[in-house]
Amino acid sequence: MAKISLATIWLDGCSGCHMSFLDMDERFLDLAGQVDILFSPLVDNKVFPDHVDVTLVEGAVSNDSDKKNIAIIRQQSTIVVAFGDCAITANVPGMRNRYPVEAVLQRAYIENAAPPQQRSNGQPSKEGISFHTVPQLARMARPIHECIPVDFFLPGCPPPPRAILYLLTEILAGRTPQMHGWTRFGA
Amino acid sequence: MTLNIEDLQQIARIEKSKKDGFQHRINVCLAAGCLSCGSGLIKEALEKEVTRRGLDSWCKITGVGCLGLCAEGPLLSLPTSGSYYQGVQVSDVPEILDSLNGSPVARLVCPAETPFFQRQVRIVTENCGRIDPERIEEYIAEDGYAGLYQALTQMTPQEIIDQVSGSGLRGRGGAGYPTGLKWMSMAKAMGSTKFIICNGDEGDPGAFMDRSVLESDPHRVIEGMVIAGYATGANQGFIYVRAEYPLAVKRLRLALSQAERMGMIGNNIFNTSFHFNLQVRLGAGAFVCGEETALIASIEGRMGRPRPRPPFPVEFGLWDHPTMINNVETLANIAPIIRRGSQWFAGIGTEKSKGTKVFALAGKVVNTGLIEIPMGTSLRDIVFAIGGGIPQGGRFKAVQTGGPSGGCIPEQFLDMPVDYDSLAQVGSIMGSGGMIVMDASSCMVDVARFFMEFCMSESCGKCVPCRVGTRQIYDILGKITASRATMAEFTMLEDLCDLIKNTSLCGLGQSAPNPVLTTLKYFRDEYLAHIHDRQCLAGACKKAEEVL
Amino acid sequence: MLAEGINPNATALPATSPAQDHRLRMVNRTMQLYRNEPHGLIETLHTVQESFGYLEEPILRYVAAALQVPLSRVYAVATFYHSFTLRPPGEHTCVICRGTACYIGGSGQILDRIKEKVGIATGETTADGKVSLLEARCLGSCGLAPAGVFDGEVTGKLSPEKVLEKIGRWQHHDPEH
Amino acid sequence: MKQHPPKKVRSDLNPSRLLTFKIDDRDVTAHEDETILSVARQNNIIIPTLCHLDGLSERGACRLCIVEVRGSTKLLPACVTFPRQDMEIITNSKRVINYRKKILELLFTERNHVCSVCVANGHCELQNLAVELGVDHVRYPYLYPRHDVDASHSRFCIDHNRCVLCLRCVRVCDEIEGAHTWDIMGRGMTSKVITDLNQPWGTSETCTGCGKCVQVCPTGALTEKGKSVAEMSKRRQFLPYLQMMRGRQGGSWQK
Amino acid sequence: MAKTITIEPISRIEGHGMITIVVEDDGSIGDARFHVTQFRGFEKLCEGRPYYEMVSITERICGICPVSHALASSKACDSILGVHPPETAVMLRRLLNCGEFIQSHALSFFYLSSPDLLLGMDTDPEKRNIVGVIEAYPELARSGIRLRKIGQQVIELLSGKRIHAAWVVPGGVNAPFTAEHRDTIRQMIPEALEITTHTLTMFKKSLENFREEIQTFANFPTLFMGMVDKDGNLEHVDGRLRIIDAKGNIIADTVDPADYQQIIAEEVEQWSYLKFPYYKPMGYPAGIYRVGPAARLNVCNGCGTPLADEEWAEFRALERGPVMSSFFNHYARLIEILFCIETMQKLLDDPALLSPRIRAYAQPNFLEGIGCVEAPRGTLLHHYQVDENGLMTWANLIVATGHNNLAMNRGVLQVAKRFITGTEVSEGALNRLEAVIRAFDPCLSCSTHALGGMPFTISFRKRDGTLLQTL
Repeated sequence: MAKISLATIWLDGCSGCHMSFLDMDERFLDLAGQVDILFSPLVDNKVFPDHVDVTLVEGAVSNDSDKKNIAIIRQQSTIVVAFGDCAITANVPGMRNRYPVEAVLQRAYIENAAPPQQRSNGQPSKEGISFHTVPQLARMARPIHECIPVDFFLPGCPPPPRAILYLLTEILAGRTPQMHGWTRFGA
Repeated sequence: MTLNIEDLQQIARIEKSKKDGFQHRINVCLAAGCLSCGSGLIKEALEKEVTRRGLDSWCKITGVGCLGLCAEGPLLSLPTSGSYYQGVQVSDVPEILDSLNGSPVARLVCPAETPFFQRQVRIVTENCGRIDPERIEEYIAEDGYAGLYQALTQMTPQEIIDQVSGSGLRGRGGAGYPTGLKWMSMAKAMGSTKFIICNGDEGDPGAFMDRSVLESDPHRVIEGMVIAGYATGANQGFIYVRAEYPLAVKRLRLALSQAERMGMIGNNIFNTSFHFNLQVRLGAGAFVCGEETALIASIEGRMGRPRPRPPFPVEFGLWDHPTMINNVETLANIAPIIRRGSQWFAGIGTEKSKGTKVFALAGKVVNTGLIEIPMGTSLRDIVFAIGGGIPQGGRFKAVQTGGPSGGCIPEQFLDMPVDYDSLAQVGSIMGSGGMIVMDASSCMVDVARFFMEFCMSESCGKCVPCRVGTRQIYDILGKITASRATMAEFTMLEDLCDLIKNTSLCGLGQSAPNPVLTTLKYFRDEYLAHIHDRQCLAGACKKAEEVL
Repeated sequence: MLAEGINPNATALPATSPAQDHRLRMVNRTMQLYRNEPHGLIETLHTVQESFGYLEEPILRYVAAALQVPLSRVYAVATFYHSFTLRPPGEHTCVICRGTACYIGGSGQILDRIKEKVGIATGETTADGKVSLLEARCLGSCGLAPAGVFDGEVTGKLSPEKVLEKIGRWQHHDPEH
Repeated sequence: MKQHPPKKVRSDLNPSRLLTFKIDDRDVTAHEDETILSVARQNNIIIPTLCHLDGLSERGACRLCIVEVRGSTKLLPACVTFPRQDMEIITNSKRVINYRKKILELLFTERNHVCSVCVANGHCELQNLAVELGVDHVRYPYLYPRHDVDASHSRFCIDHNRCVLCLRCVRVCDEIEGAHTWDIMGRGMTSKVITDLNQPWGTSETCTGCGKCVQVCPTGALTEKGKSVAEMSKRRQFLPYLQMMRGRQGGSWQK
Repeated sequence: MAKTITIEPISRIEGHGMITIVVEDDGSIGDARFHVTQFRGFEKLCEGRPYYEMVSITERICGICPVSHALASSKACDSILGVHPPETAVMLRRLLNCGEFIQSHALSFFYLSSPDLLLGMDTDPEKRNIVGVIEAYPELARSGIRLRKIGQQVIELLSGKRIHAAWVVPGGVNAPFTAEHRDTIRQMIPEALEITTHTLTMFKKSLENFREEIQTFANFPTLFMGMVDKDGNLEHVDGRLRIIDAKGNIIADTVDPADYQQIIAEEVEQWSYLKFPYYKPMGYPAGIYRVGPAARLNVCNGCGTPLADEEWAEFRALERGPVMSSFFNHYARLIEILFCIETMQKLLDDPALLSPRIRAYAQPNFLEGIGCVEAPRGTLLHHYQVDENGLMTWANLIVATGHNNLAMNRGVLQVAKRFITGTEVSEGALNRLEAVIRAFDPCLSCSTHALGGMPFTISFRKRDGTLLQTL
């Protein structure tokens, strides 16, 4: 069995899928021998590698930086796996799509912040808030396959470890995983 | 009161001699099109002026139904001289009266020798623009109710059905189901209570044939219905009309009360044992009610949602009783067929599509209005000869037939004869007869989007493919017209069309993708230009800003 | 038998003035024409709308009880058909035809311009209650495309400018403005 | 209007005809008044359904039970189609399965079905259908409409975000309970189930609070209040029983 | 001309973040900021949802500490209902929380931080990860994985699912505990104890090697906040808040979490999606405080369990007053694991744990509810308002990482000043910048209810904000 290179990334998600990945427990030790984890929140690389065999993408696409990154991921990965419900359906992050972005920001940063008179910097005014340096929020959080073609879908919130293991094992063995029955939306 | 044939002939005689008593007659078009240009005021002005001049017994002003050439309204016709006036203003009235004995007012004359008038063959619209639709006597004077008399007194139901079958008449509502067959199965349906429904829910945008017929000659439809009732054993009828046609409703109601008074409907019609009741029911703005089962639901006072067929309405229809539904234009053909025989009717049209068809010609064409032509007339004749071609030297691009369930037919098929089967072959349908001409300035993707918007908001919402699928298609078309779509979405568009077509519950849903499918078939390059080159070939669409 | 709560006699109607009595009489007449049977519902709603201008909730309750149709069914029918409206219309109504011929003739642009300049979309009424904007599926006046209906009067061959001018006159006719 | 011909009373005097035909190449026998769906189920042939529920009238609206008939391109809904002698029905062709998947995907896009935080998670027919049909993602864009939750009733709650418009609630309320509190307003994508005059459920004068609508709802749209995520499972055994005891003919809700 | 350095993504943290450093013309460090780059809008998206869905919705804020969110949320819901959950439910929730602390602290220590601690801050970044540890210290890596697994298994045995279970509900929990599962957990305890004590010993020995880091990893005086029980001992689930100053004086005690707004307010900076809570009486930014493992050990009077108490005493002996360096969070984590194992043992011995009375039922009786727990990373507050039908009208969530936001920023500045000169940033300096963040173990997914994860870039910026260079 040839070693494959693996990247995992999370966009707008809760990291639960990554945790489920770790929930492979000791099986992770075996896997670590068969895959090179080139890029992941678990390792230190800052730049997405030029080429990766498999990339697991957790989370929805919800800001301009996600949009940029997901395109790079697609370009530089042979197989892209939508990893978990957020990547597949936008799931809970998508619940904000019912409201305009402005209202969502307003709630968190104006209504729920200290009243201006208590502020030292007096910055965000009642009229609105505009973030800089940080990525700008998209109008909606979207599933990744609405932005790029995706090869495999691994639903679940989070997907069960055995399903993740099965997917990776099949790919390692050069087979096409048949995900039917391994997991489901909201699992 | 019950009439016999002598009474009928008597009424006709009196009416004719009355008409002949006038030196001059001026018919003012009072159909909705001309009315909205002020023809009502012109009629009033003419009447006043005639009275003022003391010419009441010399010149008769009559309000009549549609004269056809709606674009040039208000229209007048002078049957005594055979000339037409177009674009008449109130200020023209004295001049018109002055010229009655001399040569016509040149600047108002509408050339009647044009193909627009010459090429038409009028059966359904034979009385349109010739009689006052608000007077039953005028209808009777034009052989009205003679067909009914003949049917009730001289024919058995089977003979009538044979005549209808023999005429080759097919349903004018769109699908073209042979009317004789429908009548036959209705006649055979078990049940002591049966209903006939006249479908006047003409919902296609751009179609107004039924409206014109109902406004211009309502008795013709009533007569057809009573005959149908007799032939199939039904004693109760409903005429379902759009509430958006207040004038048609008004005239129909008036006609009903007149017919009732004269005994054409009610008990013992023409002294036979046959009795038939008729009611008008109003639609309330739902395209889907054109679908038979939805229409039935609507008459029952419910939401017009179709139900799966079978069982068909001829078995389980209104209140579970056998029910037959015919289109306005179909029923308007019945009386002439009975009067003049099936052979006469079968002699008109093509082998499989008999008779004539009324079309509402509109869009980018010089002569917009109502036309009736024999089946088999070519599209080119319709658009260029009868329609007068594209205005301002524009270039013909396509003609849309059949409304939201139909399709767009490109230039290459201009020489195709218009009949049920040829239209179906190119992916469109006859539909109820709307015909919209489009020139080079129309973007076909945008046109498809327009129809999809229609289908989406008219979807009753019962079945999933139609309810959600039309919305998804509409969104994709929106993205294409905004030059924001990808090829993946384009593929999805085709896929969705296929889905809706094959899995929707009713005929409306199944045909909803047609405008997209035909434009995809014949104007694919326009779609691709929006996607690949991010431009609209017709220059009609605006690019949208990328939204995050 | 219907529940006590929606018995026609028990259903309270708003205090009626003679004028309203007249309007109710029209409704009753229609219902009687259909022998107070459920299938008269659509016709009755037409009459309600003609008499009252829109479908008021108390009248809907009244009609439901009289025709023995469930309340939810009455509401369902009233919202299924586009002809019915549950909101009082503005002082003036402007209906723009969206039939195919009118669309090809540019009725879409007219609607866009109204939205842009007057700030109302289809089905909405201006904040001052002066003008309601509606769309028609097809007025059947395709020969006059694009066509519209202004306070019941059909007008053909419209342009955005003509329509805006008309609406402007309605809006500013009020001396207060 | 009946959804289908009324069931005939079977007796020696009025025997219903027995038909033989094929489903998925298996020979089956049925009475002429049994739907393809019920015959298939008797023979353990699985056809997915959503708007169908034993004990309620048929609606033929969700289109998930479409089947093919050999020799015809037309697809027929098994729940309202009656067999004919020698008919050959195919319930599992690739074509049919593909269409079913797409229809299901459209349903998912229509409203906000967030399975992971749904009280019916794990007990939801929509979710199960996705598993059954192998739908692991939805190809069409989600529409994310804004819908409300009506929690005004003291015991129940309706979340329109999760409604699939199967109208089981409308039917059970009319046909079994006899209250007709529910109906469906609007049309197309704007359709919505309502109580009485589209008023908060808790203010409905006609609702008896029997909760049958909640039990028949296939998703987490209608729920018992206070049930936490994944706790809302439904009980429906009572339905055919009640239908029998109350002796009502299916389909009356349409009246 | 001042320049700015950006580090993005910050790796081996739970979420998305970015560091920017402003370098002045003379090469000195002008400013350093830690940006949280993702935002999910939970406070808005839950609007209109029934209160009883909140437990599961807020669990989705974080896949690492969903249990903490579930507990805080269910407690907020308890007070909306106006009920006290039955004693068994309280115990079961506490047991569940122990499982979470074990798995989460194990994750932080072994998976995310051990590469720095074992392989050194300056090793090859290609190797400096859990896989590198597996290769270099297979036994330790395995025991780390085992320990996390034990924590996760406790959660699974109680709630049926390791991540995002729906077992905790308003009013209690929804399924009783079984003797069988209890015994399974009992069997795991010795191994967990073994791993923890062994690791603690090893860690303490290695402290020598990290003198410089200890000096600079957010080693400055601040306030500390944490939850304590009625005796002032360490408490994670049901207690009151205590705040001490940098000298160790208690400045606020037995604060009912429901009154949190009297002591905490939140400030917004438009360069980060994570808000900046501060101690209200002292104002912003003077009211800087820290939460988390070390803070908890700083504020409490002890742990209340024998082994943990011993370790606690040793820990507190590191300094005269409160332990200042955030580096010691690693240390505190191990002590808390010990505390949780001991607490578990105590709970498992209580026969009341198996009672079927586990849930209190009620309709919403109050329109507002506040729930507070100590999450592995620090104090977690859920504040809900509902309408009379129980639908959410408003929510505010303050997560652990939020409390630490001011301190993390100051920590980044401290490290930058010590390890960076000019725009020439060594790999090791870069890593230390991240490591200081890592010491807080910021749960950026939590913060991205307000934050989330394209991990870290460092960017060099001019004073006016223009980007010069990104690493």
